[in-house]
Amino acid sequence: MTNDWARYHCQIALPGFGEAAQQRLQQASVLIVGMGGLGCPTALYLTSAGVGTIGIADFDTVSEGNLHRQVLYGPDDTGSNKAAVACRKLRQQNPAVEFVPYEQRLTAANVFDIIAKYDVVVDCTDNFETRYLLNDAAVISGKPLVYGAIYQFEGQVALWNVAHQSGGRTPNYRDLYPKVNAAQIPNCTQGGVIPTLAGIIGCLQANEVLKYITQTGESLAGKLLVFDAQTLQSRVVKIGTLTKTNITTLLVAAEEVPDIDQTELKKRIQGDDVQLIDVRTEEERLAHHIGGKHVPLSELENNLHEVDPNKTNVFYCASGKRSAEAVKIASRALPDSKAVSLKGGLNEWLDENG
Amino acid sequence: MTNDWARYHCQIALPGFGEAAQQRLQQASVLIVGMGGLGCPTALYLTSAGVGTIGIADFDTVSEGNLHRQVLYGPDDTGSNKAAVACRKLRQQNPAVEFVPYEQRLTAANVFDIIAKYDVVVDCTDNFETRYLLNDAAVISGKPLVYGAIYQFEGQVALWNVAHQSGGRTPNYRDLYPKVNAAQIPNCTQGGVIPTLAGIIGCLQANEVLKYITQTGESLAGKLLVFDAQTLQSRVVKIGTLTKTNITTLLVAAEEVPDIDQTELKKRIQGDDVQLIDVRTEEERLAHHIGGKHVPLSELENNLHEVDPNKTNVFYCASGKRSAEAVKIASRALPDSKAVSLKGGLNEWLDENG
Amino acid sequence: MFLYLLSHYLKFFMTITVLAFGVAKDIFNAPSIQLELVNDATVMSLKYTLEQQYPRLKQLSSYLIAVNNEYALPEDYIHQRDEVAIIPPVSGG
Amino acid sequence: MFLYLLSHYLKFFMTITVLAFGVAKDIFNAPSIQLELVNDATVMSLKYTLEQQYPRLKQLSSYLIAVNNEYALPEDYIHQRDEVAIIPPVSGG
Repeated sequence: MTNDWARYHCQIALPGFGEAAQQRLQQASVLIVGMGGLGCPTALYLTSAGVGTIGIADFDTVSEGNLHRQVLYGPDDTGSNKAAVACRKLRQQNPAVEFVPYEQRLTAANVFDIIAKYDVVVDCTDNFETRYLLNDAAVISGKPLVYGAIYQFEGQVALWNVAHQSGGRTPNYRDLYPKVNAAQIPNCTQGGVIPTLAGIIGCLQANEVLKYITQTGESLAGKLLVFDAQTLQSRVVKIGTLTKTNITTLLVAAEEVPDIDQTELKKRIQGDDVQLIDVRTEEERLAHHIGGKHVPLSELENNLHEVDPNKTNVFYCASGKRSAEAVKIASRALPDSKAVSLKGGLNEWLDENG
Repeated sequence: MTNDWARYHCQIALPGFGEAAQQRLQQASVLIVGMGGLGCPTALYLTSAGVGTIGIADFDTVSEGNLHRQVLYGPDDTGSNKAAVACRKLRQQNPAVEFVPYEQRLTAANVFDIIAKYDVVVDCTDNFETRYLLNDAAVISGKPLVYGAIYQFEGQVALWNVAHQSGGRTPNYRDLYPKVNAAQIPNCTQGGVIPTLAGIIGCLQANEVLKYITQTGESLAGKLLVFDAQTLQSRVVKIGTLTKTNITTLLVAAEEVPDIDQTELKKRIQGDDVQLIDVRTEEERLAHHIGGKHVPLSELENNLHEVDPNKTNVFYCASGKRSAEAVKIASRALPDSKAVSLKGGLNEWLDENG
Repeated sequence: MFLYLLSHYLKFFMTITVLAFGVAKDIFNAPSIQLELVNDATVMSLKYTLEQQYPRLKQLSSYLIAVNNEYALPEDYIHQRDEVAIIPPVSGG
Repeated sequence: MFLYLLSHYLKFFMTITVLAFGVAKDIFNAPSIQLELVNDATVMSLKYTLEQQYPRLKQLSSYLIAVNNEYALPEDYIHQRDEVAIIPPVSGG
């Protein structure tokens, strides 16, 4: 303990903390999902405070547009996987912490296996799809989840799904927002975000993790903190003591994807502002197509230069499913490009014209 | 601007921000005094947001006990000057920013020259002596000063000394606390501090800098924000619109130093729990001494191993002035050691016994 | 007659300030709006009135209504001087 | 007689809650204390009463007294239901 004492004595000295709390931190494991604007400060402070094991999940790579608020990265890191870069840098900050990078996307197929290894999960994601997936998986797995979200100058923080000693659990994200129409809520790329807000909300998330693990202070269980970095007003809204939801299976909210129906496409295709991109396989393409470029869905992420920044890119496939995925990929990577999915796909196209 | 747009478009997109605000940031210069728990997050976010020139002043070296809250450093950095390490790391984060390290201690002799070069000064110091020095120098120089301070779970933030268009300036630190008895206020080493609080308050300081430079949002001029990381309660106290102080010269508050008078020393010197350390020059020592070790004041910082952690170290000099300085140096570097100054020094000792 | 109407009005209607957060600021085009409601209106009727005036609110699917910093249920009553806040979901990270 | 004294008491004294920040928490040994003051006491008399009960407070040299989240001057009056906060200086960084 002597070595640890040298590093941590300024927090061990805190009233209600002590060596016992420090040991709880060292024995704890925390998973941070999303290593962006919120994940960076959360990870920096959980690392410095000496959490034993920190898992870091992010499939995305560092891009230049992230650097204004994602303080763990520099221009040299662009193109590298965020989880990998973060783990490498954080290890230098505190080599006593065990870091576990997860470079894959969190999906319904892997989420339970990944979160099973951790005591606490932190939601630092940047989209509703992963938020709901993580919330529902945490509730089903009985894991406390520290939630954070930001937009422009405003942020939210909460601690979801904490077990009461008397049984039952505190509210979760679906108590607050049972479902959401993602198309109506602008994200940070559209509306912007002030970098310091990401820092404040991320630090508040790390703060909730420390309080939860060390059992000090008043947690945000059953409450939602709303903070405005422009006016510096903050309020804590009471949600309740028990969840009213009953989540038993993953009910992933479908992300709404902008699409175009064939009637409109046929009108617009006359002009030169539309580019078609077929995302089906080689075999399907050979059998039949309606023109444009061909980039199979599996190869889209490596061929994003095919997306024309000056045109409306209409992705198409057989049913509209893969093309919707393609729109998500293109919009995330190239938020300023226009990408839409052909509604119903070639199946419907053929029905009408065949 | 195309290159800059790629990095900063997520903040340029903010309502009330735009390219004009980004240009103001790039043309601005900010001096951060103190690169500890508050300085690290402040610097990280001002760097990521693209402030043109960032000066970083800290004479101190990284120590292991800092690492739990000073997230820019790792064990490899211990012993190195904080300003130098911080500038090196921040340059990697944003090479477009110009960093200027100041590795010397801020004193009445150099403070005006240093702050003259900057548009905004940030007080991230950890002691009252430098806080008052910086406050008074900023007021005399007409510079806005972003103040932050932390202790245990509580922090304070304010923006001092902003010029009104109609003339006059907003309140400063001496409006709040005209003077302070430092001996009565425990510091972070004694009472501890939670690392996430340092992050939150530091980010709030960077946030005030961004708002001031870009002229967006409501600033903390004339107000004091008090935040509690344990209860998450925050309040903004209105101080007033105009300062009531009239600071025209540096009036550095003397730091109170624990001392011992010769009567008590003579009693205690019988036991073996006292160690005498003479901090005078070689010449003075040769002329006369009252025993103990000899470490000239100028060499104390490099000979701190002479301070016995298990005894009360009584520093002495001729008048009590240099020994008081010695106590400050020993207490800062070895906060757990006991160091006191011989009141009145050898001058008085001789008077009585000579 | 005028006094009668005035007293009638004062008795049956109240003006409530509704604070907007997140995208609700864009929808209201203001950080807060004034809303006239019958005395002791429920949260449900507040919601109905709001969505009539601001149809985009309905398209959000769900948003939190807090009355005096507490999660409000549709059947809860709203009283004069209550502070109502509309807090829509936020996605960024 | 009892009622007379009670009404007398209610008329002339008020109980004020004083919130403590920073080292004032240690000095009070509590996050807040109750203080009995004469009606419409000034901030100066509050300060005097506090420093009589907690002499360490005086040794701080200066501390901020905020009434209803505003900096209070020595001559300001304190009323029943006012929120008084004692905010001493903080040095850490």
